[in-house]
Amino acid sequence: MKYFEYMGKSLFKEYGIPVPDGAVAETPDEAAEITKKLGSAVIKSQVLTGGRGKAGGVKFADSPEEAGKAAEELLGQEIKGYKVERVLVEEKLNIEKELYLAITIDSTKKSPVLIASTKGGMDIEEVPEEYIVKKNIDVLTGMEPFVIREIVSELGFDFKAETSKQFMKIVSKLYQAFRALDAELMEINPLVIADGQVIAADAKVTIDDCARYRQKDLPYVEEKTVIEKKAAELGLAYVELEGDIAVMANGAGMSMATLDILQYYGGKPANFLDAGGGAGSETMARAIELLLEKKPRVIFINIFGGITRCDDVANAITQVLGQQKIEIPVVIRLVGTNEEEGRRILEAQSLSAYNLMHEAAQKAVELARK
Amino acid sequence: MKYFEYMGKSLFKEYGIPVPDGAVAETPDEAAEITKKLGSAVIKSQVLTGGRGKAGGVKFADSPEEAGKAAEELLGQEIKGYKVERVLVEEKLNIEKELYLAITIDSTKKSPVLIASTKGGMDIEEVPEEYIVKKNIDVLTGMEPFVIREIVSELGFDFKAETSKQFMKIVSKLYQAFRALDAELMEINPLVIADGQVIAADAKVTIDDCARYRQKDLPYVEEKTVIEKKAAELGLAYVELEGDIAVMANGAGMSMATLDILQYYGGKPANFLDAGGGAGSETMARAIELLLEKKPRVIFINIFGGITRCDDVANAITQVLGQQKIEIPVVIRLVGTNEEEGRRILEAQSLSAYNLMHEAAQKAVELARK
Amino acid sequence: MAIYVDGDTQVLVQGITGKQGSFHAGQMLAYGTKVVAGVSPGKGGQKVHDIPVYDTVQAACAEHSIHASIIFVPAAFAKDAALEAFHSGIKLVAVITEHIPVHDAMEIMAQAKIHGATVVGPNTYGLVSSGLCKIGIMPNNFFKPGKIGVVARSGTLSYEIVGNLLEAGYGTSTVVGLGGDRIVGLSFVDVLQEFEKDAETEAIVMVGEIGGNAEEEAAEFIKSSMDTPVVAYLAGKSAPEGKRMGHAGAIIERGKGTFASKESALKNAGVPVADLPFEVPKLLEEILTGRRGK
Amino acid sequence: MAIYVDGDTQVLVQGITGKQGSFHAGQMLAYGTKVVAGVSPGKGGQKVHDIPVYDTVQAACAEHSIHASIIFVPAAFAKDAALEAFHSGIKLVAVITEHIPVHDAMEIMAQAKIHGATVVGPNTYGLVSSGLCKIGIMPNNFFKPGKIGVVARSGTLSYEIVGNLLEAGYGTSTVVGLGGDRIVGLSFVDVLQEFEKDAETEAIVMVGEIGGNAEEEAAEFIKSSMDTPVVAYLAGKSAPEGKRMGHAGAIIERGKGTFASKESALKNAGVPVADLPFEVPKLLEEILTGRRGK
Repeated sequence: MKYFEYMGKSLFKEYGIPVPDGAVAETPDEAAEITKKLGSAVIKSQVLTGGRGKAGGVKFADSPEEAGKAAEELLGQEIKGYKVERVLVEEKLNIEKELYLAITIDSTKKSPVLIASTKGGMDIEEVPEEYIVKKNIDVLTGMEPFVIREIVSELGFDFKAETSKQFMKIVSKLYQAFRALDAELMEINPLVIADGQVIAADAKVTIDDCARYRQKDLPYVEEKTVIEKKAAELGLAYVELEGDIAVMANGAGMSMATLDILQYYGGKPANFLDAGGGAGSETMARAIELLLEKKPRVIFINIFGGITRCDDVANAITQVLGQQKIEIPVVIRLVGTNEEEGRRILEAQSLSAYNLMHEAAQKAVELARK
Repeated sequence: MKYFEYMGKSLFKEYGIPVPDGAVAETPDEAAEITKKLGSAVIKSQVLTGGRGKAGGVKFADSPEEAGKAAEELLGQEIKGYKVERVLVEEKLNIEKELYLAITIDSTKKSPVLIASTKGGMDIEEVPEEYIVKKNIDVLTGMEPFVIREIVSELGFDFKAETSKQFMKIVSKLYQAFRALDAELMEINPLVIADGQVIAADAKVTIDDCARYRQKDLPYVEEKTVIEKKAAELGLAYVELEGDIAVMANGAGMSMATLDILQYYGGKPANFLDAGGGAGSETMARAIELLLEKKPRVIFINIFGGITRCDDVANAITQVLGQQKIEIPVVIRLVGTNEEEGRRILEAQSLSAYNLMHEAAQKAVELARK
Repeated sequence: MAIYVDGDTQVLVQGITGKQGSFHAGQMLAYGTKVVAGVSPGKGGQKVHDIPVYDTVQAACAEHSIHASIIFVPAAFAKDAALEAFHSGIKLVAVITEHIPVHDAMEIMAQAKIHGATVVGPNTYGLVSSGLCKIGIMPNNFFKPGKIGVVARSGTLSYEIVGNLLEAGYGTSTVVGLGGDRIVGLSFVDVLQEFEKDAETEAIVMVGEIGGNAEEEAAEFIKSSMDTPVVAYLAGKSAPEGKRMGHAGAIIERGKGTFASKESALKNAGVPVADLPFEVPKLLEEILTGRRGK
Repeated sequence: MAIYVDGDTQVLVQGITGKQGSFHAGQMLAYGTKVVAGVSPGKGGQKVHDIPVYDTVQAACAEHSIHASIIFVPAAFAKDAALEAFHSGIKLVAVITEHIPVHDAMEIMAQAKIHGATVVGPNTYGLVSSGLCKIGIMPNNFFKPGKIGVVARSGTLSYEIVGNLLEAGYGTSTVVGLGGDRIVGLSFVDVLQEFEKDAETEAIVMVGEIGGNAEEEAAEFIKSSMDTPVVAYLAGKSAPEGKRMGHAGAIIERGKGTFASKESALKNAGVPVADLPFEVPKLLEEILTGRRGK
């Protein structure tokens, strides 16, 4: 789950990482009001995407009036498809230097990795390798002081500088927050030096969805469409797409392959829906109902039972078909765990299932063209 | 540093380990007052030694009057040489079962070790081996839930019993406290089951003196004599003994060997004083002054310089002798780091030093006999 | 022959009294796996499919010689179950559980390294040395002995491929599911390395998907260090950029881990890449015929 | 020959710009130790006795091949310094620092095990392979090459013994200070094991003291597994029971770790125990003569 900048900064503040003075505003009046205290201000659109500066999403104001005007221009605008519903109004910083600091997950090394650079403010991928310090952190021992010293040394900072000491504290606290909050990413770009103070001028925070059960104090940010949200409530992964063939498969890889094969035969999938992970027949019945909400031309159910049982799938299908009249064709492919029983359940309702995925996919594409 | 039971219990309470209702009293009136709320009470002498029950240090009272009387009897008494200055007044528990639970340091395995037994209430060494569960804890990962389950399983507890669940929580919290507070020992004997509740009926807590710098919130308990305290303030280890030869040596082993050799030759050491660890000449001068406070017949200084430098020792001796007139003989043995310089400093004040420890010791014993 | 597990492997099921655990313990037994014990705290003394259940792994290990464990416990308790297995000296642990917090997964892997244990998963269907030992949740009937090794990130997609192979007359030596999460115990390279050492694996099918760079690393390893031929299938060609497709690992970000980059890396390493799952046997046939012709 | 360190051992000094660090770096150099680098955060680029100083161990290791480190940093930072050394791959770390919290010491030892490092100390004078390499704070002039191995818990007491040996014409092969704390890296058994393998160590002097059970364990090991003769001295015979004598390890509790139990265990293992330090050479002479006579 991605957080808006203002939320990330509020978490930073909680963990003792300095952030600029400021507050979030939902109206131009609020923005003007906040600016009264700040004097002059930066007005930053709050959207869950990067590159907002280049897209005109950040404005400057030297008075409350200007701030109100800037907020008015920004609020309601779309930036890369995301609507601006809030702006963050912050003090202008007298920036001397821009650094980059982030902690994220390194899949290859299977550990947290800290990335830091003296060339902040730009996309970290555009910074030449020699300016980037990458440090894998031992997840069992954490951000030990010596690791921070190694980072400072590798960055070429002066150990005795007051700003180095502040930087070291920020690294320690950022890691603390990263671990305590089950973060997938905590990025500060730029981390600025302004008037001798090291301050997080931006905040990108992503929290692990799987850890939500133990992070109950964290705010929830809605990134999903209505249907995606309903799917999430069922514990299923759903992504809306543009086509007309509604798809339910099990397993992320299998679901992707299902889309691939439909597209290969010229079909257009309406969604990605992974019903994997041993969802019971009740959940799957709800999932099939979800598929209907987008009014597709065909429903394609492609199940290779493993932890998912074919009898559960068959029961789900017959349950939905028994409850509501469905006008569109349902193409079923069903093999794997408890396959025979699944087929028996379908046959009892005069339904049949394919054996081969590509034959079923071809049939679904064909029906969608009619 | 050892804690009184009431202090240990207050720490337990802080960490969520259930303890009996009650409070500490320094007068019979206070004890009576506390008992008013409790109805009937146990009055327990607060001393830094075990076996207080057998020594008559625990009494029962069924009314405030009885409690006052019991407290009056206990307060001021001596138990194994320790004066009772406070009593802990607690609710009487309806004890169904007594368990033993402790966490301490295992020097051989270099890790914390949990010791538990279903035979609580007595000296753990008297409990047959088969009733004792010993579990070394990985200090890096801590008291993981599975370790607690292993303990419960080894103790033969019923997993589903409500008291087992309470016990598991107590184990977890005790370890948490043990680690967070830099404890050397946290012992609950007995840990009782009373009216279906698992409660710490006693508390023995010892905190690592070396960690005091980072445990500033913990109370300080005075176990030392006046001189021992002064030595501790100088960062030196001092133990009062009964003899008449005041001893300063460096290194604990060397200091012990010095006492051994004095005793071997028929002498009686007045103290143990380890001036090791690179104490400077100023500190050592203070240490020598301490030795004089007990009015010994001889002072024996036995230094083998390593991290301790002989010149520092010589300077300390000449400084003290220069400041005050000392009536008793000072026998010096001085070898090791910067030995030549040390001897030169002594010689400048017409002092001399032995080379061999046993010769010096013999001399000291001889002088003490005069 | 096979890799990781064989007919002598004795298996523990952690979470054996749960719905999934008991069902799949039965399925594993039916497959012929030597499931010798199960663990479920508080259920010690019970039996599931005649398998004795213990309260702790330690207690199970005291009674049985256990070589591998399979974990079915819920996500919130999976880390603890894995550590429990490591601490009792079990050297192969398959974690079926999905939705394990990524920080827990990192801790599991760090501990596995300290204890010298191999972790399959999490969020995996497990692994099976066909005809010998199945430690996982895959349907029994598709895994027949043969000479093709299979390694995949995704579960059902492997079944699909394995089903296609079987249809074409190819049995499998060992089939390993790496798991769909961002942090998993085994990489393609780890498993390819084992297959390369296995004399009876004649060819390998690698089933990748978009996201991460494990396929690119595998391509490099194949190019530099492998003699056994490899055929690949990659899922996610049609996935729109930036959309998350269920797996944390399957996020397309910053142009890395795209279908194109994986496909070109593999082709560059001499690995034929199938367009559709059912084409895999054909590519395999071609590469094996080519080999035999040499 | 010698154990743990020899003339090729290249040494790092952590905390080299402090009072003790710089003094003993000089003393070690004077002894002939190859002190190749020092570390002191914020002092990188300076020199101490012409030894280059770095900000981090990592930076020092990038420039030098370092085999061992000696730590002089204050107690509150000693754990971090030790972990830093381990993480940079240094396999022998002598921790001179005293008063390290016992919980920190436990963490140091747990990490050392993971990294395969040997820790001498904490609260030790270090170790010296006489004439070859001194990593410690012992006075230089007492450690002359010879064939007697010495292992001790206490520092100055070892010097005393080594001085007596020298007086009697015995040089030392390696002298190891285990350290006076409750948790230390090496036990008597660990060091005896090394001495037993060392062809040039003809006899061993073991200097124990009351508290703990390390001497008892050593006695058992000597009895079961050693051929090299051992002579012992034990301090603390006169210590009153229950009084703490400076070392956390030297608490007499519950009748364990007493002088009597240690003495009888050692004698039972055929180890002569000296009453006074200066008697050690005589016992050594006797045991060696006996051997040679065989």
